[in-house]
Amino acid sequence: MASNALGLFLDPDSALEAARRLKGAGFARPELISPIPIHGVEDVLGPKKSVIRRFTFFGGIFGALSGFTLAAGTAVLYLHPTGGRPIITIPPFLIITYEMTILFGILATVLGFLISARFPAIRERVYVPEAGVDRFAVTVDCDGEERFRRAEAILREAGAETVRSISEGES
Amino acid sequence: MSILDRFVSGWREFRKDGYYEEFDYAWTMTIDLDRCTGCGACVTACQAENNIPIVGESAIDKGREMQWIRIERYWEGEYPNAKLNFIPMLCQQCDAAPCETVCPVTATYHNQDGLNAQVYNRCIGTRSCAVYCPYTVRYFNFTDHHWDAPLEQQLNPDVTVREKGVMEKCTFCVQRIRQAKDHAKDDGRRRVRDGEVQPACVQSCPSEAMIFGDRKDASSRVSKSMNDERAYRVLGELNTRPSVIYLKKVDADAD
Amino acid sequence: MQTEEQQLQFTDIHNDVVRSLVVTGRGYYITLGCAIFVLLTCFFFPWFYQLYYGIGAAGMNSPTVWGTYLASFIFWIGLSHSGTLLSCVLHITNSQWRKAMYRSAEAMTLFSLMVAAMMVMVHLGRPWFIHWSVPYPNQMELWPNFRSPLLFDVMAITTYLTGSSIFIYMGSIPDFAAVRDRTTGWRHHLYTLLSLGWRGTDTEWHRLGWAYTFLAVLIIPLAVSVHSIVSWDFAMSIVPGLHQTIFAPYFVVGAIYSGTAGIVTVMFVLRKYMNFEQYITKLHFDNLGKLLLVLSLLWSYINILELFTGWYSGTSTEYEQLKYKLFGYYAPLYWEMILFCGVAPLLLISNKFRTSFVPMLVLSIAINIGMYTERFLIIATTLSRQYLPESWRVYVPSLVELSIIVGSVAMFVTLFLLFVKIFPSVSIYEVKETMKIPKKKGMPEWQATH
Amino acid sequence: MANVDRREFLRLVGAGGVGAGAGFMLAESIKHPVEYLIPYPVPPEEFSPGIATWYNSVCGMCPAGCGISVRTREGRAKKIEGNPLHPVNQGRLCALGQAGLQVLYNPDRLTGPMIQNGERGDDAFVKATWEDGLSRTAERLAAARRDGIYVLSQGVRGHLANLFELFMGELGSDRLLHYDFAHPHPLYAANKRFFGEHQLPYYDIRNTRYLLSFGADYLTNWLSPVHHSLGFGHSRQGNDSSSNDGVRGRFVQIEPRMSISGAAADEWIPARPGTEGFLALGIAHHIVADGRYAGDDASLWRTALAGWSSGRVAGLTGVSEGTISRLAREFARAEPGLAIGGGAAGNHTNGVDTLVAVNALNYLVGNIGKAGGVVFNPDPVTGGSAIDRQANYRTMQNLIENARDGNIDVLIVNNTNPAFTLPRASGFREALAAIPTIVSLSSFMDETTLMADVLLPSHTYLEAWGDDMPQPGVGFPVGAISQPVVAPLYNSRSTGDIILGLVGKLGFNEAIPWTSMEDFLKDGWREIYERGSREPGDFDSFWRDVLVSGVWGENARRGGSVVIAPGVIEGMAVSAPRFSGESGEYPFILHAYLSTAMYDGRGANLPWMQELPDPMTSIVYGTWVEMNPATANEMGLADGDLVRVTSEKGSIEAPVVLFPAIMPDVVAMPIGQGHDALGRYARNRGANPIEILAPETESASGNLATSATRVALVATGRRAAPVKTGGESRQLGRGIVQSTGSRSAPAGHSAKLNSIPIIVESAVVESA
Repeated sequence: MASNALGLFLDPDSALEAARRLKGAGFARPELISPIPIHGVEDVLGPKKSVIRRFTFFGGIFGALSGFTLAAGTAVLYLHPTGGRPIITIPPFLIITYEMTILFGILATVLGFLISARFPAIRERVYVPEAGVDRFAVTVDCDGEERFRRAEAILREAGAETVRSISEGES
Repeated sequence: MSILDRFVSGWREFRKDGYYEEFDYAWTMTIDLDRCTGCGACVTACQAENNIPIVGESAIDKGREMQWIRIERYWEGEYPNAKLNFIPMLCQQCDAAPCETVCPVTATYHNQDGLNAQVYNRCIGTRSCAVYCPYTVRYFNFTDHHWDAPLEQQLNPDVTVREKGVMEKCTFCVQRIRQAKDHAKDDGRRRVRDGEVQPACVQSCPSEAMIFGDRKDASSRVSKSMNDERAYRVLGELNTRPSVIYLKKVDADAD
Repeated sequence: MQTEEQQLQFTDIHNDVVRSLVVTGRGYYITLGCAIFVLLTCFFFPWFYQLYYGIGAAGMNSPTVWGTYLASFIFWIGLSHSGTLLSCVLHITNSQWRKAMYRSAEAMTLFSLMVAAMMVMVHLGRPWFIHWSVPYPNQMELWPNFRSPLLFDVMAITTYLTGSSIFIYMGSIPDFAAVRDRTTGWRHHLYTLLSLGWRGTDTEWHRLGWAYTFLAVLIIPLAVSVHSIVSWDFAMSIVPGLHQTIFAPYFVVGAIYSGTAGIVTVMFVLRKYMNFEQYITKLHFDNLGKLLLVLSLLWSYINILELFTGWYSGTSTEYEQLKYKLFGYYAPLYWEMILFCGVAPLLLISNKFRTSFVPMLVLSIAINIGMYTERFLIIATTLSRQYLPESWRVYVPSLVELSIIVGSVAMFVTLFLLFVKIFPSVSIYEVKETMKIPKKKGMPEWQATH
Repeated sequence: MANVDRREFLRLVGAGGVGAGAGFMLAESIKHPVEYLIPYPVPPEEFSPGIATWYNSVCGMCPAGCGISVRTREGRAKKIEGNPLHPVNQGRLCALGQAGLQVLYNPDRLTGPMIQNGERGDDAFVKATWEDGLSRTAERLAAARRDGIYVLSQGVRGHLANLFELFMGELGSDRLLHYDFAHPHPLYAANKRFFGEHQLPYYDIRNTRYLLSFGADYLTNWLSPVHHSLGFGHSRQGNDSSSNDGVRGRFVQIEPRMSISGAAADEWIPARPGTEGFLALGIAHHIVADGRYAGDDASLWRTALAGWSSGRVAGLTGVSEGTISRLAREFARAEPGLAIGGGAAGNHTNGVDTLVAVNALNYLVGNIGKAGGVVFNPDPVTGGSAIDRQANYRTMQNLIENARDGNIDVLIVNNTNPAFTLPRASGFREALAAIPTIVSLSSFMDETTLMADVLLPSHTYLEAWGDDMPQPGVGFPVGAISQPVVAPLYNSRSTGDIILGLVGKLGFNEAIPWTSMEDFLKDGWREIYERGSREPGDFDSFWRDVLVSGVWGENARRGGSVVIAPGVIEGMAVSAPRFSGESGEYPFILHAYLSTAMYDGRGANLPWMQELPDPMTSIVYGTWVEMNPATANEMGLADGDLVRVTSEKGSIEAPVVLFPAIMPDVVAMPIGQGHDALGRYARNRGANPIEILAPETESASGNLATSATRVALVATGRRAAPVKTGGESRQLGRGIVQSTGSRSAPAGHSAKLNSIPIIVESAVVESA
């Protein structure tokens, strides 16, 4: 049965400290749960690569293409000469392109965020209500009694307020 | 022919400036201000031909009169040397019409007759065309109009009656042009003969101040008269390239 | 700020916000009731009458076919301009004072955009065909005219609406999560849904940070483009007084100007009636005041510029235009606008003025009245002085129009009132970030409530 | 039928379904009968649905007698256009003429015979049958004294006039009066005095090079406006068949208030009201004095005109000597030049003198009988007697007195409205009250008809048979047939048929055997057909041709033999004009002119005419007072101030309009509005200046001197800005109406004047 050790801290620094020690002790990557973004997580647990930027970029490209295609394509589909201008009129179509670029850029960014952060969460995951308010939690998954006890020790000496064992789905 | 070639050729075609120049006709009207007496026959002729509603006193007071062609009057000088100049003002059927570009739903565009067409059914009433028109010759249906029975029996069945919320304007009596083209086709002619079709205003003008025709036909009366040295376009500096061309009033005592 | 926040704990902001959501006084219901009543009687009733009778119910006439409806449209679009835009700029420049206020500012954007969209419906002659301005495949194979500045509007505003609603939502996901377990019943389910199962792991925080920043970067140019495009509805015409290159920057500045003033108003109300005194402080008003001052100077500059170019052109069209604006039928309105938007804001030079709440409120409202006048004048003074003097007419708004203006305000208020009960109107986590890290103390009382 | 709204359309579709046996319960609920879609259940073969049918006829809106061709669809008149074959209007038509449709389809038409049931004037009529109405009238006629029977008709010509003559002959009364407010009596009198002509000549404006118009608004309402407009246009810019070889005609208008003709003229010269004659004589004096006239009676002229030195004339008229001599020179030099007079100039107490003096000018430049001059008309083909039946103001006064003295038993009024077009001071309305029986044949409930006892509504001219011989003609005999273009809308009858109906009732059948106007007309035209000049053929084909073309004419012009009545030269003098009212008490001369749209008021019930902006002021729906801005300024009056216009005989209220081209001591008001009857569009709108006119008569012709009333203006302190379609009336240097120096501008002129050179696209026409 996969269970997690959970340590609640009163301040982010000791939580980070605990995380570092756990990592050092060969545990799998510990997870921090906090009411506010904690700065310097990367330095402790190693940098994270985010795919969102790619989403945004390609979303924008797609938007640009579809924008111009929409404007020019529909204009050619049903010829309506207006104001003595050519059927495909560059300047106005560029404005459409611009707007569509941004629109799709935004949508793609959202998509990227949802995917990379695995939202919306379909199944229940380890969740600590206290960490929603003013506690800083460190969880690390440890199978078996003695690994849990080791983790507990590390957490306690890092200054955890409480340490408990939780399993997936519990909250 | 590969996709690319077709794309390129298509691109070339659709990038051409002034696409309308390839149209069959370029209907044009010249108005000789030296002949115009301002009598207003054209105004009534237009009202009768095009089912233009009787809007009533209060509406006109609000500034909502409906006259596709109106006589504008401009005073010059003071008594006893006062002069009054008349100028009939109607949709100028511009080739580079500002009203056409602004309509978000293409309710107004340049049609095969080189006319500035107004599609009543498509109009959603943004009224932007009226704002963009420097000649303020577009008229908006601020409400539904009705004809006291039996006045409605006079309505011209060839012209729709416009509902509220729709923009309307002079069409060069497009229904007459259509008819003339049909006749031409029936007679197996490729084109409408010069003088075969006249808008109501031209047709009624008592002093023959107006000439209507196709300027693509160099031999037509209108082509001749638009090359008169007196020819000019109202607000020509705006470069909307109107199809209505005025001939200067002659001031015999000037020069 | 620091002085006030010394004793503030994470739990306090938490409780305050949750209270603002769940605890509702009679005052709120009364206000909401009034707002809805006004909305129905002053907006929907006259509008339905107009739908039945035709645009003739408004005071527009032949040269002046645009009127207060379009003016309101521009006004509301303008108002929408500081919320998200400001919030984005400040987010990227990572300024701390933004955090307490940006949520409600963004809400303002959202709702004024909605009202603006509504004004378009009111403006149209045949609103039941508005879908024709949306590009969708149809058996007629008819598409909107993408060369039309009005269609740029459609595109820009849709994008802007999408963007800013996404932006405000993303920003509040952690807060939804935070209030999720403090609420019960339908609220609990709602927030569970809205928070997408947010836990607050470092990964989630990291992703959110990135996405949020990207959005901000995308939305800034968008917001600028939106009001430029709105200005092109006018500037792309050849009407003397509208056909001006300065219009795009003019409109953008005006928009941010009125928007910022709007924020001041909203801040004041939130602070007073939602008891956020500790979070919305003098500092915010001070900074907003400075911003307002800069904008008002910019605005005056552009106005003077416009007058000068008009006068310098020397052409009859421009010149008559100018004369009419300054001394014509609408002249009183013009000078009122100058007073409210050009002169009065100079008071902001004084620190004391900026940091005193009520005067700021008054000024902010004055500025927005002035800005509405500006939008009205742009339409009324130009269209009634077109090229052909024979067609000159004066346009006087009808009662229907005036009441719809009032109604649109009510619509905005209604939406906002509903918002403050659903959205945490102050960003919990960002405010927490601005606080000092908590010291060790007894169990927080929230556990007792379990 | 146009504008079927959706609901109505569904009903109609439903109705169709009924025919298909959808069950008749539905039919009960359907109010619209199916044949509403197509007016005739069984359409006559001359039209097929969707194809327009054209009928040529004659316009009945004013006495000019233009030919019209009416476009009908599914049996409904859709548009009136000019008949291209008719020599008077040659396919053109004025606004009023085109509005004739709204006479036909006017919502306020009388729908059938009615009988007064209650006090006269309070519109208490009850429906009656034709039988009833006719027999009632007949017995009144039978009972009446022979000379107690008056028939007061609008000016009718051709066979209807003949029919009236016959009818009156049988009745044994010669009290047949044709009354038109605008009938140019002074012009007739002047021509009679000068040329001994009893009818008007044809004024050839088309070919003239110099038109000197003394107060004649020839482009709007003087004689034959459409014909004159054609002439004007041609003389101005000629056209392909240019007979004035490219020389641009010059037009000079002499009148106290600028009319449309004044605006169109090259030169507008304000002369003191009533002194136009002096000016004419002054010019004549110049021409003779400069020896430009070389006739053998030159000496006579010299003596006759001796007293009219330009110095004196300048003093009298307020036109500078220089101008006078210039006009004289230009007029004499231009060959041909033409002088016309009428309108206000003729409607002074010295009108005939003035017009005689104008004729003298024509004589002196020798344009009589020449192209571009004064061309005498042959006698009208038929109905010429009508000319002498025209009632002037004296005749009407005579009628009024007779009525007062109880000498009138029966008055038959045919489509004329003296109650509106006679001054209140004439006492006509009161006189009507004294007449025991009044029968009106009007199609509308106008002011006069309101006083009638029996209403026998006549067809409009678009439903009736008739014909017309234009008067004045165009130099050769012309006749035009007026035929019904639509089935009668209501239970009305044509005037002719009503008369014939009375004939039947009175038993005049052996003298007047016809039973329908159509037959009478046909027989009449048989005579015309038989006028020897035509090669023998069968009448029916001739009749058909006339119906198709709508007009008939023959090439029988009169020679240009110039005979002037003896003693006219010696007697050449213009008396000083008289005005009612002291100039101290009444500082302004009231210049009441016929409105472009309403003519003499008959157009007031036509919505199109109400909405046709007045060409000079762009005002719609109303009456106004035109004032010189300077004068108004002195009096502290602003545009739109409501003033009370008071004459010795009454007062009316109207808003002030600042009019840049009117003399300082003249105020002008349009005639036409101010009805208290005539239907929803006309009633209680504006004011009627005729009401306050003093009953001054033109001394020679006995016509009402409509320009001889002085008035005072009093500000009421209220404002009532007239409704107008125009805004700012100055160009502000925007070059909207541009003008160029002279006709012969250098080539390539336009390119310079115009930012875009106008070029003709390459031709793509096959030789068809």
